[in-house]
Amino acid sequence: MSLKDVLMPFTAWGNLFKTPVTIKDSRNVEAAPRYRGFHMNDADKCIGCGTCEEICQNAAIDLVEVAGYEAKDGDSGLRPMIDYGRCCWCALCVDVCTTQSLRLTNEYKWISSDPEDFRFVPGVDEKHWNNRTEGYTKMDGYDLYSTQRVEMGELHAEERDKSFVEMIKGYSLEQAQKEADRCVECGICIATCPAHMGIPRYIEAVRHGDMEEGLRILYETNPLPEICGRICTHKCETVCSLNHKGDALSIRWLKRYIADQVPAERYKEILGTDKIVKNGKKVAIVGAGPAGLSAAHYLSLMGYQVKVYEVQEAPGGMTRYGIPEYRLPYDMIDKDIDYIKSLGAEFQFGTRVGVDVPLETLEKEYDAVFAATGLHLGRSTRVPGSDHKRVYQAIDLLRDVSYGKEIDLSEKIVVVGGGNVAMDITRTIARLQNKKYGKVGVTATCLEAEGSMPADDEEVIEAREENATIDPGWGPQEIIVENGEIKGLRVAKCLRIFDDEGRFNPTMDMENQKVFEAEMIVESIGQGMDISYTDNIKEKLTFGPRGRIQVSPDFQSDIPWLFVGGDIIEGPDVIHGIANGHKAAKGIDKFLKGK
Amino acid sequence: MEKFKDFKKRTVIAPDGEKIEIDPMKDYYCDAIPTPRKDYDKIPGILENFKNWARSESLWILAYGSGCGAIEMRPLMTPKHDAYRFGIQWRPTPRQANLLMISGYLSVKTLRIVVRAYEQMPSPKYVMGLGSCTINGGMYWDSYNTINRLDHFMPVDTYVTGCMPRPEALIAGFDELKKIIRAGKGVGADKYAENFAWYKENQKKILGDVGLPEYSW
Amino acid sequence: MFTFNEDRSLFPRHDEKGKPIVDVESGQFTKIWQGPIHPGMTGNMSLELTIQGDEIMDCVTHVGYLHRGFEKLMERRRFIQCFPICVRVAVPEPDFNEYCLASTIEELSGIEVPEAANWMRTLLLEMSRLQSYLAQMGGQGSSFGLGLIGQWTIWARDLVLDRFEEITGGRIYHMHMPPGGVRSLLPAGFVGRMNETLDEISAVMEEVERVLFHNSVFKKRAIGLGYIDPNWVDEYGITGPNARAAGVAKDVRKDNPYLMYDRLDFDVHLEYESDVFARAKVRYRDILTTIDLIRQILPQVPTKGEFMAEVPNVLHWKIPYGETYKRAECTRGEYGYYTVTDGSGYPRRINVRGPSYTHAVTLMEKMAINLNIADTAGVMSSLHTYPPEVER
Amino acid sequence: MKEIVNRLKEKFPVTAEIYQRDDLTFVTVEKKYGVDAVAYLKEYEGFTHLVLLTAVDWLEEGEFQLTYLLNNPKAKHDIGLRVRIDRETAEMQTAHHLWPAVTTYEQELNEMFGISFPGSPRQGHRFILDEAWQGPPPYRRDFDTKKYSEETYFPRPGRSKIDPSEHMKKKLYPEGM
Repeated sequence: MSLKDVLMPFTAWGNLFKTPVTIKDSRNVEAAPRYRGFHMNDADKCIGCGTCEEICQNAAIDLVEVAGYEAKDGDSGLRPMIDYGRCCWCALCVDVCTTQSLRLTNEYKWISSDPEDFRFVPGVDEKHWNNRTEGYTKMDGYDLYSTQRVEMGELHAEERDKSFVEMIKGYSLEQAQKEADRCVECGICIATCPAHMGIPRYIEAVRHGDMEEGLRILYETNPLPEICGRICTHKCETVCSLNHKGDALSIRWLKRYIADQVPAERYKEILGTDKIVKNGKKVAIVGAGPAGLSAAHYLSLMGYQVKVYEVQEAPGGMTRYGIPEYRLPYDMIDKDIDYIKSLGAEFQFGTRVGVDVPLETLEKEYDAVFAATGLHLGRSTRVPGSDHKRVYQAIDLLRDVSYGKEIDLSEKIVVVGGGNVAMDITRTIARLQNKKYGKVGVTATCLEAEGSMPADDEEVIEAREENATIDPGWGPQEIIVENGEIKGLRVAKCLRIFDDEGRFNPTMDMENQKVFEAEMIVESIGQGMDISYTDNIKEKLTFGPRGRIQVSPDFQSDIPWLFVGGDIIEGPDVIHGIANGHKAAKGIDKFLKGK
Repeated sequence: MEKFKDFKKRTVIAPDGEKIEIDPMKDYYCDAIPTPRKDYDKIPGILENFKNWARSESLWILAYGSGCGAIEMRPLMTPKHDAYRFGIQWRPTPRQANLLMISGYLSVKTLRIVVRAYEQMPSPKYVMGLGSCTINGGMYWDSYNTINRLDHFMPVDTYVTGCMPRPEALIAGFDELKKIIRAGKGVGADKYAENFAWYKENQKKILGDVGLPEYSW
Repeated sequence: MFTFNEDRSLFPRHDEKGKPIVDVESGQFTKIWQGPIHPGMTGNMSLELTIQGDEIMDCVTHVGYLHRGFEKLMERRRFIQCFPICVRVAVPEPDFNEYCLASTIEELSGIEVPEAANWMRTLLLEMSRLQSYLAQMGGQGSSFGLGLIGQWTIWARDLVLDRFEEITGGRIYHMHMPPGGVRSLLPAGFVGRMNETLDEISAVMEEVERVLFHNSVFKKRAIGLGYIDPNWVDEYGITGPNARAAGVAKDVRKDNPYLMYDRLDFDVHLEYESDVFARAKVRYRDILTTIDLIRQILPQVPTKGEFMAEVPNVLHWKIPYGETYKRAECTRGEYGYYTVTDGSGYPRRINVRGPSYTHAVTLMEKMAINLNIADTAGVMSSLHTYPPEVER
Repeated sequence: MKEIVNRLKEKFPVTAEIYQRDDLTFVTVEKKYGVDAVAYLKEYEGFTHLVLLTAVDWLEEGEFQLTYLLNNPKAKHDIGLRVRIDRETAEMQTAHHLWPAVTTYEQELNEMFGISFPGSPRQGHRFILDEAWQGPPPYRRDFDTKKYSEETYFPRPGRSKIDPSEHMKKKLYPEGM
C-alpha cells in the first residue's frame, strides 16, 4: 500500500469541471429509428391471415372481428388484437406477416392503472403512435419462409410446339416438399375454393411425404384430383396470402403431385372404398362432365345406384372435349373416372337425354335426376360474314381434335376471343399448323386490352412462346369475304368494354381500324347452354338471369326430383362443377332420405 | 415447511457471551390484520392534499428487483438519467420505502418475499408493475413457476408496459404515479387492508398455508 | 503480497454421514440469510449462512427466485419461438443465449450461416461482453462501497446499449440472431458512432483504473480475499475469468474457436494471485481487449450481402433426431446449449449450461467458509454469477 | 477421438457412438457401467472438466437419458456419455465423488426429473422449486405446464380464438357447405 494508492482516487474530482452527461429532458427521449416499440398495423393492407397469431409464442395475439372490415375473398375480415400483458416485442409477428402490414413504431410509453387496458387492435384503435413512421420493419433479405415458388419444369417452346405431349412436367418429391413447406397454413384459400377443399391439410400431407393421407383429404371434397391438379382455375392461388410479398403457393401443382404419386389400383384400398353398402335407390345423372362425375362419385359412396347419361363417346365433358391434350392428357382423365366407375357408377354414352331418352323416362325409372349438361354451344360474334362456312366455333374444333378428326386448316387463321378457351384453340391450331406447314400463322384478338385478358397470364405467355400472335384490344367489325373466300377480319380499336353502369357495352374507336388477314376465323367468345330437354317441364321451373335455372343451395330445382348443377348454374369452370356435384349429391341424399 | 423449521423460540449466545431470547414468530409476524384508513376513498382535504404532494415528490423505492426489469432501473441511478432529481431514490429495506416496483415476473419463491416486503412497508405505499409479466403473465404465461396477474396478490397502482420498459418509460411511469398520488388515489394499502381476506386467499393458493400468522409487520 | 493464514480448503463441512459439523442447536452459532436481495448486481439468490461472530462457518446457496422453467417452456415452443424466449435466461448478457441456441439448431438442421451474419454475430457478442463486463465492474466496486465506479461504468454501459438499440431495436434483449443468420446488417453511419463510444468507454476505463485499482480501500480489502486454488479449476468446473485469474488459460474463443475468432488477434490475460483483486484485473484487461476486438471487427463487417440463410418455413420447421452441444465464451466463462431434437417441430430438450451453475453454488459454498459477512458480497460479485443461469 | 472411443470400448461395452463434430462425440453405455466409464474418462483419458450433467425424458420409450458431457481441456475434445435408465424406477449411481459440482446437478435432476441418486448428499432437498410445490417433477414430459399454469395462476379472461378459415366459411357461406 503506497501513498499513490491513497491519493489516486482523488483524481475523480477532475470530473467536476466536465460537462454533465445528464439528459435534461428525460421525459421526451426519442428511441432509435429501428426501435421495437408499439405495434402498428395497416388494417387495410392486412388480410387477417393469422400468421402472426400462429408464430406468437406468448399467445399475445388474437384475431378478432373488427367493425368496418368484412370477410371477403382473400381477406378473413379479422384483425390482430395484441395483448401487451403478453407481448415481448420480439417482432416475430412483423417478420412473418404475409402482407407486411404489421410493423413496430419507436414509441415506447404506455402507462395505465387498469390492466385490462393493455389490449388493442393496432391500426384500428386510436393510439397516439399511429402516425409514427419510424420503427422496426422487416429487412429485405431476411425471410422466415421462402417467398419464391419452386420452379416448375416445363417443356421448352421448341419441344412442345409441334406435339400434344403434356408440357408441365410435375414436381419431384423434393421440389413438392419444398414448395409445400412454404405454406403458412392460414386457410384463407379454403373459403375461396368453390369446393372448400382442405388445402392446408393436403399440403401438410405433401410436406410429410404422406401421399395416401393427401389423397384421402383430396377425395373428401374433390373426386377429380388429376384433372383439377392440371387445369383448375386455382382461385385459391389468387387469394393465397403469400401472394402479397412473393409468389403464391402453387397449390394446383401440389394437388396434382399427390394424385400423380398414387397408382390407380391402390385408390380403393387407400380411400377405404372396397365395400360400399348399397341402399337400393337409383339416381340418374345427365352429363359426364366434372359436375356429373362428382355427383356420381359421392352418390355412389353413399350407396346409390348411379347411372350417367352422356351424349359423347367418352366421359369427362369439357375436360376431355374442351381442353387440349397438352394441358390435360386423356389417360389422366381416365385415371380419375375409372376410379369412379369402379365404385359402381354406370355410364351410357352416345345418348342425348331429351332426344334418345326423354327426361320423363328418367323421372319414372329413377328416384332423382341430376342434370349437369354444361355449356356446349359456341356463341357467335354475329358480325357481318360470321355465317361463312369457314367461320368455326372453338368448342367444335376442340371437340373434333379430341376425337382425332382432321381439321381443315389454313395458313392464316384468326381467333376471336381472349379467354382460356381462345388460348386453347390458338395453341392447338399453332401446333397443328406447325405440324402441317412447319410454321405458325395464327392470331388471337379480343376486346380486352393487354394485361386484362380473361385468360391466365401464363397461357398468353406460353402461346406467344409457341409463336402464336396475340394482339388484344380490338373489337371485330366485319369478316371480309371476297369471292366466297375469307380474306380477313376487320377490327376497330376497343376503347372500353363496360359502360358507366357496368354493363357489357363496348365502345370502339372507329378511326383506328385494321384488318387481320385470315383464311379462316375461329370464334371463341363464350359458350351457351342447351337445356332443351327441360322444354316439357319448363313451366314448372323458375329461371334466373341469363336463362339459368333457379336452384336452392342444395341445387334442387323447383321440381323436387330434379337437381341441376355444373356450368349451367355456376362457373364455368371445373372446380365449380365439382363443388356443385358434391353439394347436389348431399342435397339428393337429404331429399331421398326425407322422402 | 423446511424453511421455517428454525422459527421457534430459542436462546442465542452473542459473541460477548450475552444470552438473547429469540421468538421469530413474535418478532416478524403479527396476528392483527391491517385496517384501512377511515374514509380513504373520500375527496381529500387541504391537509391531506399537502401530504399527498409531499408523498408524491419523495418516492422511495425498495431496491429489490424481482425480475428482468430491474436491470433497466440501474441506469436511472446513473448520471445519465439521474432519477434522484425527481425525488426518487432507492432504499435498502422495506421499512424505509414507500414504492414497491415489481420489475417483471414473480416466481413463487419471490412472491413469498415480495408479499412480505409489501406488508412490511409503511403506509401509504404504492406498487408499480413493470412489463407484460405483471399484467397478464407475459412471456411466462404458461410457466408453472411464475404468477400471471400481479393484481391478484397486491393492489397495483400503475403499470408500465414494455418488455422490459426503458428507463425513460419508467420516468413516465413515475410521473403518472405522482399524479395518482396527488389526486388522492394512491390508496393501495387501504385497499389491501379492505380486501385482506381475498388477497390472502389468492396468496395461500399459491404459497400454501405456511402455518404463520397472517400478517408480517 | 498475498498470504494465506490457514488452509481453508480443509475446513470440514460435513462428517462422514453428511451431517454438518456446525451444530446450530449448541447456541454457539447463528444462522442468517443473506439475500435474496444482493448487493453488487448479481441477481436474486440467497446464502444461508451459519456464522460465529461474523465469521462464516457454513454456507448453503439457495436459488430458484428467478426460476421460470425455460427448459420446460422451450420444449413446447417451435424452434423459432425458442429464440425470443431463450435470451431471457441471462438478463445482463442475453446474446450468448441467442448465439448458442441458434448455432445448435443450425448444426442439427445442417444450415450454413452466411459470412456476413457470422461477422455480425461476432460483433454483437463482443458488444454484449463489453456491456456485461462494465456492469460487473460497477457491481464489483459497489460491493466494496465504491459506488462511484458503478455510476461511471453503468453509464458507459448505457452507451453500448444505445448502439445496440441502433442495430437491433432493443436495448437489453436484442433478439437479433434467429437460427439461420441475423435480422439485419449495420445501419448507416454506425461504425463511426461505435468508434466514438469506444473512445468514451476507454476514457472511463482509464479513470476506473486510477480510482479502483489504485485505491487503498479496494486493495486492502480485495487482495488475498476469495482465493481459488488452481487445482479447483477442473474439480469445480471453473471457467472464464475466474479460471484465468488462477493462472489457468481457459478461453473458449481460443480453445474451440467459433464464429470469426480464429481470424481475430487477441490475447488471453492471466493472473496468478487468484483473489478478488486478480479477478477484477483480469476483467479490466478483458474489457480493453474487447474494445480492441470491436475495433478489429467493425471494418470487417460487410455492409451488404446475404445475412440470412434460407431456412425452412419456421412455422413448421422440423429437425430430425440429433443432439449437440455448442459453447461460447461469455463474461463468466463457458456458456453452452445442449440441444436434443427428436424429429418433431419442437425441441426434445434444451439444457442451458451457464458458468454460474458451479460458480454460484458449489464454489461459492466452499469459498464462503471463514469469510467475514461483509466480504461475501465482494466475493460473490467477483465470481460474477448470474443466478438465472443456475435455475433457468 | 476414435482411439479414445476404441479404448473405452475395450473397458466397457459401448452400445452406440455418434461422431457429431470433430471435437464432439456421443457414446452410450449401459447403466451399470455409467459412473465407472465417467471415472475412467476422467482419470485416464484427461476428461477432467465436467461441462454438464443433464437428463432427457424419452417418455415414449419409458426411459431417461442421462448425459455426462465431459471436456478434455488439453486436447479440447468433448465426449458426451449417455446412459439410459428406466423411467419407472429412475435411479442411478451417484458420481458426486468425482466432482463436487455433481452434487448440485444430481440435486437438480432429483428435483426436476424425479431421478434419485442414492448416496448423493442433497437428495430430497428443495433446490429450485418453492417449498409449497405440490406438483410432479416439472421437467418430466408428461407434466403439462400450460395446464398447471392455467389452473393455478388466475389467467386473465377475455381471450378469443377465431380460426380465419372457419370464420370466413361462416361469414361467406352462412348456409353451410
